[in-house]
Amino acid sequence: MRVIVDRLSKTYRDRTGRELAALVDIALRVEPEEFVAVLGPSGCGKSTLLGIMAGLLPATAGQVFFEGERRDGQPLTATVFQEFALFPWRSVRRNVEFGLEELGAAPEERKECVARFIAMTGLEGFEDKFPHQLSGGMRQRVGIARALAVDPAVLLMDEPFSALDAQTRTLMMEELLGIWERARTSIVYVTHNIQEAVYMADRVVVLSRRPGRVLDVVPIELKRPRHEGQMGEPAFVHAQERIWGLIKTQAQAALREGRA
Amino acid sequence: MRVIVDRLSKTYRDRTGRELAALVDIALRVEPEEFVAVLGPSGCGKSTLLGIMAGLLPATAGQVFFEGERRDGQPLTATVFQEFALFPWRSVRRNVEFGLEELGAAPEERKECVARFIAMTGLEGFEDKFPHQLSGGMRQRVGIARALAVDPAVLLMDEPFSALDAQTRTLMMEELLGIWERARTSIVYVTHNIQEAVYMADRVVVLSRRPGRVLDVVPIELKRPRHEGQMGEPAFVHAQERIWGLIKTQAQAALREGRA
Amino acid sequence: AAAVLAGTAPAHAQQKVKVGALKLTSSAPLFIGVEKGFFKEFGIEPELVFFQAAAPIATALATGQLDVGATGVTAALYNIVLGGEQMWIVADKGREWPGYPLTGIVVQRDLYDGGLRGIGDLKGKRIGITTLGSTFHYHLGNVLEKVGLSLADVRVVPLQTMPAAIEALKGKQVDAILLPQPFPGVAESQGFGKILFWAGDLHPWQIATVFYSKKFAAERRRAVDFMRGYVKASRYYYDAVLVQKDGKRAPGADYDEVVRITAKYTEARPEVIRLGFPFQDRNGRLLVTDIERQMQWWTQNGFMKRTIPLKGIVDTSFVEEAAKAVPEK
Amino acid sequence: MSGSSRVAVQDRAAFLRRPEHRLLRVAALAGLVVVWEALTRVGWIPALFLPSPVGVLTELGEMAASGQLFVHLGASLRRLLLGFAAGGGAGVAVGVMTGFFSRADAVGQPLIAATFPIPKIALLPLLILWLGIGEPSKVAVIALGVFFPMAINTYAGVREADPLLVRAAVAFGAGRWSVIRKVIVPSALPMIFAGLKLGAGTALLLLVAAEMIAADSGIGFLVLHAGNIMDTTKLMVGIVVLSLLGLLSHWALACCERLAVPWRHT
Amino acid sequence: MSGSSRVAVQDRAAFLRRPEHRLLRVAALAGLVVVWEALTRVGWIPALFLPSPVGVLTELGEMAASGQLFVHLGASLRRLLLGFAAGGGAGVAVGVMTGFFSRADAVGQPLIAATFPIPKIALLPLLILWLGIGEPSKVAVIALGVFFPMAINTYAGVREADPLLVRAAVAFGAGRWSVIRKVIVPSALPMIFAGLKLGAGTALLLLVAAEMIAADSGIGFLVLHAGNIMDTTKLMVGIVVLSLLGLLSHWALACCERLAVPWRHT
Ligand SMILES: Nc1ncnc2c1ncn2[C@@H]1O[C@H](COP(=O)(O)OP(=O)(O)OP(=O)(O)O)[C@@H](O)[C@H]1O
Ligand SMILES: Nc1ncnc2c1ncn2[C@@H]1O[C@H](COP(=O)(O)OP(=O)(O)OP(=O)(O)O)[C@@H](O)[C@H]1O
Ligand SMILES: [Mg+2]
Ligand SMILES: [Mg+2]
Repeated sequence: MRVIVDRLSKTYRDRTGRELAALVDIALRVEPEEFVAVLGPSGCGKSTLLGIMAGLLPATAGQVFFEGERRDGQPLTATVFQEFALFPWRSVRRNVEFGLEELGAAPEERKECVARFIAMTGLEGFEDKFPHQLSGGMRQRVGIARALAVDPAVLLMDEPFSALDAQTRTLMMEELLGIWERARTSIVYVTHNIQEAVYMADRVVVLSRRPGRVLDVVPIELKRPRHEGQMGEPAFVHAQERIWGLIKTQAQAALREGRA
Repeated sequence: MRVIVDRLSKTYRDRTGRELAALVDIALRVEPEEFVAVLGPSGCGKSTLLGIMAGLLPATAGQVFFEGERRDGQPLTATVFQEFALFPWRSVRRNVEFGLEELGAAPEERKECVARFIAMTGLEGFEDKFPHQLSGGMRQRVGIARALAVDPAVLLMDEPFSALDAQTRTLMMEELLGIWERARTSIVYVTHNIQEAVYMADRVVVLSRRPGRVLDVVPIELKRPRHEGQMGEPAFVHAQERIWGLIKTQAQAALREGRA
Repeated sequence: AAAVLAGTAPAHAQQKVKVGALKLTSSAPLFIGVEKGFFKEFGIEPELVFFQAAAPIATALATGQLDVGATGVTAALYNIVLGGEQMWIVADKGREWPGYPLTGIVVQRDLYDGGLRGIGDLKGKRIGITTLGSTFHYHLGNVLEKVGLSLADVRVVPLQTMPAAIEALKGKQVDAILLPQPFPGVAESQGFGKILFWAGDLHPWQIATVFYSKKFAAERRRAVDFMRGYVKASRYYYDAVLVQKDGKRAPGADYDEVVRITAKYTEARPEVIRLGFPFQDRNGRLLVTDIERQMQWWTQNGFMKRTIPLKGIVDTSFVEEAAKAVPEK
Repeated sequence: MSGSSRVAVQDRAAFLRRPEHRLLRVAALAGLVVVWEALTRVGWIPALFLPSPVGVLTELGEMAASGQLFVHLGASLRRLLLGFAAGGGAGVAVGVMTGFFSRADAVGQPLIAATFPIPKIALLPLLILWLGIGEPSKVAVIALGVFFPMAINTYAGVREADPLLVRAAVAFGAGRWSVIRKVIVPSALPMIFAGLKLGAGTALLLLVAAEMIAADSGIGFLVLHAGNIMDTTKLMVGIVVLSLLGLLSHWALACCERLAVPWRHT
Repeated sequence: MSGSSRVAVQDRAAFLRRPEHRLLRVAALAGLVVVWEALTRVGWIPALFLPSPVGVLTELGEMAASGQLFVHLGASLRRLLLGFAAGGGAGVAVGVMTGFFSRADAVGQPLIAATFPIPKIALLPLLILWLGIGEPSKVAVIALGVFFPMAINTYAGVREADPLLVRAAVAFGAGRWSVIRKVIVPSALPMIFAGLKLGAGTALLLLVAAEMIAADSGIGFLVLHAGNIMDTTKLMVGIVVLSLLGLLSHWALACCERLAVPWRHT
């Protein structure tokens, strides 16, 4: 499905009535089956953008549309959260099942579907464990399985691997690409890691410091399936440098002001 | 001060009596004013090792010694935690003051010292904010200021920047090196990021998968002060590749077994 | 004759009469009436409903949850009627009476030994009772008035429960207490208290009565039938435990049975029960004038806003009719 | 709803937002009074059992005018404050000790569970024996009542304290008392405040029991005495005053909480 | 301690560890009985007011042998369970509603604060009026007592639920009822259990008040009646049984909690 973000703005208002502009006039498109990374410094409004796309936050101005074919009962979006956001009182199986329950799927259907995504995310043997019994990497697999299980038109991922250690992250990124090749949904992937964004995405949307505006959209001209070897290719290095150029001054200024 | 870790082993025992070996026979030394990185896959016992050094966990076998000159009232260690572990009910100033209070420092002395480290870590203007009002980067500065303020013989850092975004992390690493040049304590720095370890440390101790053993100790032959440019130097790349070689098979095996 | 009478009331025979009472010795006539089947003889099937305090009995009666109540008359009862909830005082259920130890005035042993012997000596003393507005409060006031004092001349200390009151006496927190048996006996046998007088010797009065709810009183036949059983039980009770000869108690033939029945219902030890069977009229007749005096006293002392005309609260016609109808053995 | 189409994203989390509804807050209480008045008007409940608000207000006015009300109020407030302070303090102390020290836990928890259900009224004789019939025994009844909710809630709060923060404190040299004072107690504050709210209610509730002991003034005495002589209007005045005190203490505690736990309310 | 030296690291967090002390748990209760026996032996408290444990145990044995005890126990347990279920259920429901819906909060919180301090004994006339003198009014007294701690604690628990998890649930299509059932209630469970423990104690405490209304069996009745006829040994038996019920319910709730909140106890 195609996602159209149409001149979206978001201003937070706190209890005392003070206003804080988080996003200003964001316009972007995600084509069907496209992998778009959203990159920007801390606090620029990435999570806010994803929240609005997921219908978890009201926009102040503008709108988000979804366009295209949709199957019966298929949800528009499903989200993978940075902090995993698994339900501690549910086993792995029941966490993965959650979205299906809410969609009202029949028990057998749920069971079958859960089994498929547990297998796809390499969680076999952990079905009856609780989240606190799993390592970070395993937890985020549960988060991904939960999101994929509802078969969303668009998968929203908010820094899904940033709480993982470097080795696990590298391996999980590869796996996610593998899963995506099979599942073929559109993905909006929020990150602040440039390498990660370039390695995974078809296009990288670079946001400015708060209030977030679109600085640039960088297309990544690398063949798929991607592999570690491509990180040395000029297209890769070029994209990376171009993005770092856009970001660097922003990040330094932010740090100086104590925001990062 | 010199730290001597002497054939240290740690076995956890849970409520049901099951045993779990976390560390086996760890031996290592940290020379005065040395910056040692401890690197290993998730769950290999890095935090356990640091906890024993900090006196927060009892060892099952072996011991940790501190050797050398120590000033009156100087604590052996201070720790910077991955999750910051700031006290939410204390302002920045009072968080930094915490260790000094426990050492029984006089109020004026405390005030002066707090002011110095707040300045050193770039926290001026945020003294009266509470942790929840700060961004991740600012929070970890408070964590570092709190640890430095007690002037420990050895500074223990447990993945201090892994919860920060990539840009902030890079900048904070540079700053930490700057602070360390000035403060000149020994540092034990736990990380799972190879680049980070090589960039910062004098030596990198590589641990195996659980149960953690010392796989190798890699000396980093790079001049100080370090800068980003050195990342291209053969010594840097060589060290990085050597460590990745030690780690890679371990990480993959771990992931296959669902531990990471 | 009893059988005939019972046969005349088959219409009501099935319906139970709910009687609210306390599980105390003073309810002995009711226990006897039930246990010996005196009510049944008149086609009444009473169902005893036990309460732990007098107030809920009056409430339950006023709301029609009970047909009959049998407990002490307190300011609360009068105020309920004053508040517009009609009920009728119909018969005697216990009196403070000379020669029948029930409520005792107990003073601290030390004070007694120090010469406190008369009611007049209580002036300025702290006197423990259960609650203000209780029968004890009324009683104390009247006893004091006998010697020209008033409640204002002593300090009345409300202690709520009887164990608390006796504890206060023992701990010398109060100088005297006014409590019913077995408490005075216990105080004296433990040595910290001395029974100065039995209050009934100084001021006889109608301490407890039987009341009818408005609804039950309107069912004239059943109300009278109930009263017949009650009169019969009262006589039995009187003859068994209340008869005196030359100022001495003269236990009747059924004394032990009454003790046994009372013990069964109150679950108290027989020794304790023997200490105090309250006096009650042999035919259950009320001291009507005393009711009026009580209301006047409560009104004077600020516990009632005004008195109730006697005909608005007392109806002796039931007991009179019953007393005539029940033949003597 | 299969097929091609254009759908705008809906805000699905609207039901989570919590506006303040200040007006409703007042309306609720006003509503209570209206329902009460209606109940008495309709005549379902005889005036004896539930006097009308108007009657109660009149009586309240009279009692205030004669100064009688303030005598009662003053006497009760003293007892409440002392009892609340003593019971609350002891409850927090015991809750912290049993929550923190496993030995204290082993000793304290069974004792608390065993003594909590002992009816306070059954203890009155013992209290009179030990503390007399003056103020101490009255204060003790209230303190006893406040003690249990405070101890139980504080215990739960202590057991929930973040172990990471405790370890951090120890890493910086904090001993057990420092840990308790600087980590455990602040962590447990939200639960302690829930306990305080419960305790305030319980204290008011127990005022009646406390003033069973030889009191001749106080709101509890008023309620008790009016109940004893079935003067239901006065009884209602007492209950209304207790309710108002309940509201007041709830509000005061909510304010205190906002001040004492600033890190959770922004 | 300046100068060069070799120092071994000490484990500074030893005081944080919590061994189980099973023995101590039993010893504490045994100690209580010993102190009690000693108190009666020394004679500070006359046997009349505090009978010796031996005497109480003998009486308890006799009452058990005659079956009388079980009649009382059975009657009370029925009331307790019904009242606890009704009050607890209502308390959780109201706590969840007021914690979740801001409108319900605005209406409910002031009403709860205002009605909590109303002494249950003052409500007896109304309860008799509405519910009669049978079981319903007794159960209602207990339910009322359990309701408040449950409502207040549940409210606090709901307000503490992690907003992230709530958002996650909504992101997966959960509506308000799903959120409440699947996120809010499980999150509030620890607080709900603290409330249940309080509620269990309160229920036992109120048994005495409940059985003031036309009861002729039950532990509360036993306590009241024994006090009236000055049978202090029986009174003590009643209190001991209440205590044991308190211990039992506490232990049962702790077990339930371990089962119901498995994710926090490993
Ligand atoms: N509920 C809120 N009320 C007020 N301000 C908010 C709220 N949520 C977020 N903000 C502010 O809006 C800005 C954008 O927040 P957001 O979380 O979207 O940033 P982000 O790009 O996801 O940052 P990060 O990389 O740290 O996750 C920040 O400055 C933040 O402080
Ligand atoms: N209290 C405990 N009881 C039992 N096992 C524990 C305990 N703490 C840690 N472990 C186990 O010991 C092993 C080492 O844990 P540790 O936290 O030291 O690893 P780590 O290297 O710091 O991992 P990470 O990179 O994820 O922080 C892990 O397998 C962990 O599950
Ligand atoms: Mg974010
Ligand atoms: Mg770790």
